[in-house]
Amino acid sequence: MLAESDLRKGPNLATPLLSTTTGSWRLVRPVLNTERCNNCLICWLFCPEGCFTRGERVVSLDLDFCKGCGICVAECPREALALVEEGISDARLSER
Amino acid sequence: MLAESDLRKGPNLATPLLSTTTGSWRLVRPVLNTERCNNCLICWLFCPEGCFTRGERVVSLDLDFCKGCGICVAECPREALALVEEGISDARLSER
Amino acid sequence: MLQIRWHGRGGQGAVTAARIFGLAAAVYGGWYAQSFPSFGTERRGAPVTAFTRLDDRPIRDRSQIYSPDYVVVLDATLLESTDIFTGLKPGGIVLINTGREPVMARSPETRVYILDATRLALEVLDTPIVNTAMVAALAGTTGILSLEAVEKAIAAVLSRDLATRNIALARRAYDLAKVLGSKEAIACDG
Amino acid sequence: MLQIRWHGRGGQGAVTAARIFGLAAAVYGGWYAQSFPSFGTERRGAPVTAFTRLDDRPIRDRSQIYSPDYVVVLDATLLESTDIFTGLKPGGIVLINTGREPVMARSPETRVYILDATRLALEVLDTPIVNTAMVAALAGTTGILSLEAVEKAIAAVLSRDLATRNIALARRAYDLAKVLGSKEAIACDG
Amino acid sequence: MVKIKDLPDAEFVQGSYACAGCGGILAVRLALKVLGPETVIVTTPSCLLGVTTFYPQLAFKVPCVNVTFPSTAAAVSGVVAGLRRRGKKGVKVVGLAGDGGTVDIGLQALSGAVERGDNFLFICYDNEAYMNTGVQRSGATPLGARTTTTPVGSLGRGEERPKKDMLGIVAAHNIPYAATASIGYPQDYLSKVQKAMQVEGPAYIQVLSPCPPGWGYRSDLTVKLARLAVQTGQWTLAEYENGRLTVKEIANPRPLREYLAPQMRFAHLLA
Amino acid sequence: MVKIKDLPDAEFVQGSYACAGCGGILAVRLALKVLGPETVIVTTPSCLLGVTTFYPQLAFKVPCVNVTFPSTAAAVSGVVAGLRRRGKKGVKVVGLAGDGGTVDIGLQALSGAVERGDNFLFICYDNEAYMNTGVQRSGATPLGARTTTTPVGSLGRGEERPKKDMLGIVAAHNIPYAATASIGYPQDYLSKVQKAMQVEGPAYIQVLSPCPPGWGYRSDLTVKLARLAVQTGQWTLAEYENGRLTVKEIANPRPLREYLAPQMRFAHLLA
Amino acid sequence: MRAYLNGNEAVAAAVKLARTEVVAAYPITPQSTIVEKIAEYIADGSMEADYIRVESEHAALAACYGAAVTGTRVFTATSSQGLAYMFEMLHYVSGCRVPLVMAVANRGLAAPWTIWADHQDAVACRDTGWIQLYVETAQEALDTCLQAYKIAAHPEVLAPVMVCLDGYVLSHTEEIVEVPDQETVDRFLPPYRPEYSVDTRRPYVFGVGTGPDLYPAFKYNQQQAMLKAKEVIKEVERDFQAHFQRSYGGLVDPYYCHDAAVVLVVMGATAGTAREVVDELRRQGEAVGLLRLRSFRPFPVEDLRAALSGAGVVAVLDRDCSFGYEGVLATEIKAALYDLREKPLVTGFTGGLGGRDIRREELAGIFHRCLEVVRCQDEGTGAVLNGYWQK
Amino acid sequence: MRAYLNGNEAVAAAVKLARTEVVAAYPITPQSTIVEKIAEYIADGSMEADYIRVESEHAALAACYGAAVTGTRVFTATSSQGLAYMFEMLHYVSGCRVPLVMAVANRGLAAPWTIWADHQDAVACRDTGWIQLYVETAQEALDTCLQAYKIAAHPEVLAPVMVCLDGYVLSHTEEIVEVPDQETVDRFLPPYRPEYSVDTRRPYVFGVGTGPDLYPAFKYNQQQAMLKAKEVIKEVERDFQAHFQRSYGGLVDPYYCHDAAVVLVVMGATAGTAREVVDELRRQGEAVGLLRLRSFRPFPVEDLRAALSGAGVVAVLDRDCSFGYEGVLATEIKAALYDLREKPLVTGFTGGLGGRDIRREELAGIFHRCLEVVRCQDEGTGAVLNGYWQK
Ligand SMILES: Cc1ncc(C[n+]2csc(CCOP(=O)(O)OP(=O)(O)O)c2C)c(N)n1
Ligand SMILES: Cc1ncc(C[n+]2csc(CCOP(=O)(O)OP(=O)(O)O)c2C)c(N)n1
Ligand code: SF4
Ligand code: SF4
Ligand code: SF4
Ligand code: SF4
Ligand code: SF4
Ligand code: SF4
Ligand SMILES: [Mg+2]
Ligand SMILES: [Mg+2]
Repeated sequence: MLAESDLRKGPNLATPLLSTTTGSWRLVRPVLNTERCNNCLICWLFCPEGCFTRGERVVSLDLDFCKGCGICVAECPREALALVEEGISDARLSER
Repeated sequence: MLAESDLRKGPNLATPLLSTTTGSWRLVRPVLNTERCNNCLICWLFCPEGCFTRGERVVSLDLDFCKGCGICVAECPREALALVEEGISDARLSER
Repeated sequence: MLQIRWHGRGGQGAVTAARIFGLAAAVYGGWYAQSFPSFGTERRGAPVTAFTRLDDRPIRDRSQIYSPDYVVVLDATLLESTDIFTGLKPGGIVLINTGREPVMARSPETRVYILDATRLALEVLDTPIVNTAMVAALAGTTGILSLEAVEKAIAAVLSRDLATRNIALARRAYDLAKVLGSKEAIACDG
Repeated sequence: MLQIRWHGRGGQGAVTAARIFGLAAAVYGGWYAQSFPSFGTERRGAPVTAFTRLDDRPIRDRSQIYSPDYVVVLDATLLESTDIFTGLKPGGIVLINTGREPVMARSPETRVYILDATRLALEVLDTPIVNTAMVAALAGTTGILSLEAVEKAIAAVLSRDLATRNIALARRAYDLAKVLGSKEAIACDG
Repeated sequence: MVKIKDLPDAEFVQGSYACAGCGGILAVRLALKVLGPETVIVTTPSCLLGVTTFYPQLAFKVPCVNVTFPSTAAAVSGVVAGLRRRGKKGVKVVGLAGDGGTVDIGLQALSGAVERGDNFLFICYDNEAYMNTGVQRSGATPLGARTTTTPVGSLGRGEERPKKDMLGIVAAHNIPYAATASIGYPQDYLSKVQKAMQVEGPAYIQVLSPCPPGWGYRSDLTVKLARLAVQTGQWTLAEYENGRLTVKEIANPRPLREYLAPQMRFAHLLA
Repeated sequence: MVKIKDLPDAEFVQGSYACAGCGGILAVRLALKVLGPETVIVTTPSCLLGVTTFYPQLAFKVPCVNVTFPSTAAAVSGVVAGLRRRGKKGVKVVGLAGDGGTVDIGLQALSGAVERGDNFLFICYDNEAYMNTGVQRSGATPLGARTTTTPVGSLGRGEERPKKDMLGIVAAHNIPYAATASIGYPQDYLSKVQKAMQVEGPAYIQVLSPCPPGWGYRSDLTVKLARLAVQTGQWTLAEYENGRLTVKEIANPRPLREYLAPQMRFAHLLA
Repeated sequence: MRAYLNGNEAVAAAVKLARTEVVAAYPITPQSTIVEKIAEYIADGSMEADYIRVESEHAALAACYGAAVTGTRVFTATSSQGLAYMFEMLHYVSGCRVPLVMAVANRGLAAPWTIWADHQDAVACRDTGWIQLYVETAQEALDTCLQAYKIAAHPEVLAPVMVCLDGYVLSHTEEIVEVPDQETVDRFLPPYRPEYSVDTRRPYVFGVGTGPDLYPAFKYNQQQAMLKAKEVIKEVERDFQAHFQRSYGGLVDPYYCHDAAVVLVVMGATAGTAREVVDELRRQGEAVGLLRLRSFRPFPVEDLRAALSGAGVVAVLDRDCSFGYEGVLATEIKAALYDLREKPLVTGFTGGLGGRDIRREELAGIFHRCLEVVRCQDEGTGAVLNGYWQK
Repeated sequence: MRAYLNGNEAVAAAVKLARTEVVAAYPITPQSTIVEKIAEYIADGSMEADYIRVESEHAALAACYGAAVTGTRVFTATSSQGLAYMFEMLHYVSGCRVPLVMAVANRGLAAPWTIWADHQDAVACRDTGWIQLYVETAQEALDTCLQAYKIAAHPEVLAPVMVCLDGYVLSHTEEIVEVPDQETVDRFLPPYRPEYSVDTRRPYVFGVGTGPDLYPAFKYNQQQAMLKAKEVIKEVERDFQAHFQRSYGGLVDPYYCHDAAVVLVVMGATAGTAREVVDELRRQGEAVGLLRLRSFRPFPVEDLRAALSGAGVVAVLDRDCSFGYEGVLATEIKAALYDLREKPLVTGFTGGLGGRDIRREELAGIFHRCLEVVRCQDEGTGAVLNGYWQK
């Protein structure tokens, strides 16, 4: 909740200010196979949520904001990424 | 003045409706020398107030709306038009 | 008055579920009804709620629903981030679409039912859209609406082609749920 | 309080005349003053009016001027289409720029003066702009402002070059008008 | 090609309160000779509205729908739709605005109407500033021109930006017909009005219409300056049709000075 | 040419409430990688404002000035002037709007700002409809697309008018730099952002940013469709610089169907 | 026909039934679904009309104006920012005496940005010369739109009408709506063909300019017509009642007011909730009542006086604020009661801003506070209520 | 320095003296000469500022807003249609708590078209969260603009201020104006540097969106700030008086009110004419007084109560009309006096619309009518006045 003093100066608020991560929106989740990854950075570039971090040899993945859109999976040229249903290990939903 | 019934329907009024002619604005006045006119219609075309009427042989001039702008005089290729000071016959002002 | 809260995610059809239920009740079920979305700016994937009110006299109350009699959850993954029990009336019913472990009710008075509507939907519709199934399931569990009313409402809201298949789904869900409703506590697996 | 109405045509500087007179009075003449245009949408050539109010105490009245003490006419052709005498106070003064026939006053109490300011202006400025001449002429005729005040006001309002020549014009008009003012009735020909 | 001789005697606007020598009213008078009595004017605040539709001086002889400054072309769309609904075929709907009402505050509405493909003609009479409010600059004011909001002083050098290319903008909308014209070239202008009127869908004409007080020149020079603008290359007579732009070439352009010198608004450039 | 490898690690927008797979937020995320932290965003109602600046979810890491829908570019001019007065050099001011906020209700303000020659970059993320309000048609909706205001029915055949050529319109303003881009071609897009940012004066980029719910497709196809649009000739990668327009040629265009088929908004065209 | 529609769908149904000929609108939440529905009707051939897809709300109203002066029946709809962006045109079309009908799905105004209901958007337009009718239900939204066409075009009124429905709470809430049949509507509402319209054989200038001599007279007539509209609204409701057997009280809609010690005044959907609260309190023996203001413009001074003169306390709930003064209804109701010899205490409450829910408990709280004041007054202590702001 | 300026020139002088940094405006009669003068100052190097030549008024205010959030002092000016076209932005900047100053050269609204003064344009914007100060003279216009900057930026106010001057009657009327020197102004008005502004090291979102939970609180604070402004306006005037030895009464400017049986309430330049009439009638022994409302927003309820409670009749002259109700001042003053135990009769007069001149005889006529009512009341007949409309 905002402090009284913030309210007084109107709807002008310091940013960023994130009350929630959006990871909970996810029904499916990308999983990275570091074996296959060749660090081409395509996923890093195309992830709308900025979930990937560049590494020395492979990218890594932080799912706090991942909404499970599947773009990274669709774009990865090496099939190093796959979608699995959130919470379980089978990938039923990702088959649709 | 408008009738009560006109006022009732708001500022939507039949047109044209001219309370005054604009001839009185004039300080100088064009005079036509029918001798020189060859009916080329340039004055008729260019007069912003539509003061000229086309005739068989020459144009004629109705000064009700003439504001004395001098365009007809300036454009007449035959010098068939001249400006004179309104009310008197000398053309002092037209010389400026 | 009966108040229902529908939980889903943006795009899953919770709002339509609330409407179909209301329509079934109001036009084909002999109730007065009112339904409305959660008035949010939610995008696809974000948790959303929707509401249906039923009564046997005209409904004039326009305030939000804080104490539902029934809660329907279209997507069990919501259980992690949302407190679906909030405000639930004592003795209220919770109906959850899940194929997994049953959920623990917050209070002993609450009856929680689960149903694997996703599986049903995949079977019947070939896509995991469960809203009509859950509408029918609520009707069946609680007995407040006939299957016929639900079917008519589906036919009125969805396009012809979609309606036919969703009615088939609704039927299956309704029948399963009727059995559920007659049970005491948690039952499962359609 | 003294109220002045200025008549001219759009583009002839009647509004500026009203202002210069007011400025001369207010800043250089020891009066309180107020000046304003006729608030119209008039275009060049159309008859316009402007007003100046003088008083020896602050002027608070904001209504229009209906009964001027003085009327100044910058262009005699206006006499045909405009009733310049409207509302003129009994005993009021009318000052007209014309080189032609004197004008008949409406009432015996009215004093009408004429002055060929156009000729003067053409002589001094080489263009028939008479507003500063008429300002000076009114000052001279009525004696309510000194020539010095008028000169300073002209200098303040016009650009340097224009001012010099207009001051010369004003001087001539003022001197002529002073003579006028001392006469009983209509006098003329600067 | 319009034949001057064939233009009707009738005047469809007369008795306006425009200044003596107003190029704008001349532009409208001429256009209406081609458009004829089966025309509806839709217009907006500008000198034109001020001088033609201020009771008790209503100077149009055709219906005239006045609307607010930002939305001329939107009202045009409404009139077009309404007349269609009423089954009134063959009535031309003509939006009429000054340059300010076209290239600045009215641009969006015009863009919308052109995009909708409504059947109308929009005439912008261009006097290169906001004249009705006292000669402030508009998007159509040419580089260097002095206006009351682009004054000349120790730092001010008149208008600092080039004139907005409205023909180009309208052409980018893929409009069926658009043209520039000048009241100095009436034959050309009126032929364009005629073409525009016959085209299916939207058409646009921007006609240079000098303004004696706004530009600071003697009123009898209006037509001369409208010609000189073209002859000195300060205004082009262009036409956009079937996706192609054609520009009338000026064989021997006259010296710019001839155009600038009579105008007070450019005096500082020549000083 | 921007090198992907050289882009910074830092994210300047993160945690938005955009839909999964939103092309718009990706367009903005990428642009900010090039623009960097010394950037001020000026934005307007649209999905973007809704998903990034709705308390308690404020997703930008750079200053963001929200303004009303019709006046994005006008506020840009104000920010530019204000920063100049405050002596803040080197801060880039970036107007950011959806297609509706650019080609319809925001067109006039943009035209004004470009005309003034202010130093700013305007990015239009183009998802070809009013998404924030529920997928109504905009001036940028392509011919034939179904939206909620261009429904398909016994008489309705989707959008009836071709897409407004905003690049052409902006180019007609004689803008120093303008370009179209697609999030499917990030190298091209980001190089254009960089160029635009370096240019003196106004610059404009319109970037195709597919929208899963608005277009009706599965969220993982966003980048694919952004590429297919170009490959099938439905979107061109063009650049307007020094008064010249260059368009990236597509050697072997792919069949249109590949682009249309995955999208519900075109389903009736293929039926 | 018994249907299950939300407020926006009900409005769209009315627009179709009224045989509206031209529609121009621009999307904005929560109004959009009205015109989406209309677009659908046109696309499926069930409604014959021109839909002008404008680029802004200012243009929407200008297009409607253009169509209206040609003599066609027109419609537009908007909310919040869109209504504000039309503001210049609002004054213009009313000044031109053009009988337009517009639905406003009420929503608060930015800043801060909100998409939820309050009445600030429409209330802030109360001087524009538009009739403003606020509805309580989807049914009333439909019925009022039909009435609006008839009121607006009444030759002694000639004023545009805004039909205001609370965003979401009405616009997006489904309920049972009786949709009248086309024949009855046709009997109730004849086609719109005005006395004069754009006609090359009888040319008019629409919207002339005029000077200080005549301007006041035009405005006087506009004001007289708006005052006359009070009668016409009632008359049209009687007529509506005769055709459709439904009515809403005309200008004001009192509920247990006659013997109430405390009367709550509200506009819009909140009235429904308040009715429940009144019933509850009446059951508890409290003399409370409700007055729903249906016509905000024209402002029903006489009806308010009649309905409120007997109360001890009038509690006014404003979903708006005239910043630097107070809630607008509170001000205006005080003024309306000013000349009464015996007047109730009037006290303002501000709530429901930016979509804040108004709960039964809160309304009951207002009644209780006011009842207490009445009791104190009876005991002669004369406590004064201070307006309460729902934060 | 004793100068001879019209109201618009006086405003321009103030804007320059205030060291305004960014100006954005669009031309409209009768406002234009304000910004033309400013353009001239900038062109001749006597004022250092950016002049943004916008393409509309909506854009003008948006540009001002953009500049203001960077922490610069800004100014705009408009009239009538221009103000109406800004309406959306008016709410926006006040909601964003941006301390802008705008001069409004008041003019009536179309339709019918007029370019002449009345108060409809600004009065119709009274809910927008702007402070509105109406001036009587060119001097007051200058002085009030200087005060406005200080009021607007007061940390407990943070609200934009409109300085309203009657079109033509003030804007185009020259009179004696004492122009203060720059040093004194600099002492009175320090540079504007707000607590936070656009800064890449401390990023802010200006104008966030927010839900039903918080929106009311933001609006509550805005309303509190507007109410607080009543004190601040008075405080700034005292401060101004100390620096410049001139003052205008703060919120209200009473003239012979204390013992008046009839008080006339007006805004703007009409007060000057009314003073003459009051003097005249006082000379004739009539107990009449004048109350000039200087601050229309915030509305000075307390000051009005204090000044008017003793009167028998309060005659309110409105140069505006809330169509379908009555003159706005009349309504609001009645509401302000509602809680008084002994209250005057309040009666509204509507006049001066679209530039109609308000003559001394007419004001005297109003006084006489009201005096008669007072006499009748004394005799116990209690005649009631009906509002009179100057046609
Ligand atoms: C919203 C709005 N802003 C400003 C005005 C004031 N205004 C009326 S006419 C005009 C200038 C018109 O200029 P232009 O369109 O070029 O026509 P011109 O007068 O030059 O012929 C302006 C600024 C207005 N009527 N409405
Ligand atoms: C004056 C005004 N009219 C309408 C709206 C409602 N509105 C908000 S966002 C939006 C659509 C934005 O479309 P676009 O600019 O294409 O962005 P998108 O949402 O598609 O990303 C609309 C119509 C508004 N905020 N202000
Ligand atoms: S796209 Fe695939 S291969 Fe490339 S970096 Fe990402 S995971 Fe690795
Ligand atoms: S699924 Fe989408 S959001 Fe998640 S990491 Fe991949 S691209 Fe990013
Ligand atoms: S321009 Fe001269 S020659 Fe030609 S018609 Fe006129 S008067 Fe005659
Ligand atoms: S002087 Fe001007 S107005 Fe008179 S006739 Fe000649 S062209 Fe026409
Ligand atoms: S100012 Fe110019 S455009 Fe306006 S009427 Fe006069 S000449 Fe015509
Ligand atoms: S609706 Fe489309 S544009 Fe809006 S957030 Fe979702 S994907 Fe992005
Ligand atoms: Mg112009
Ligand atoms: Mg979009």
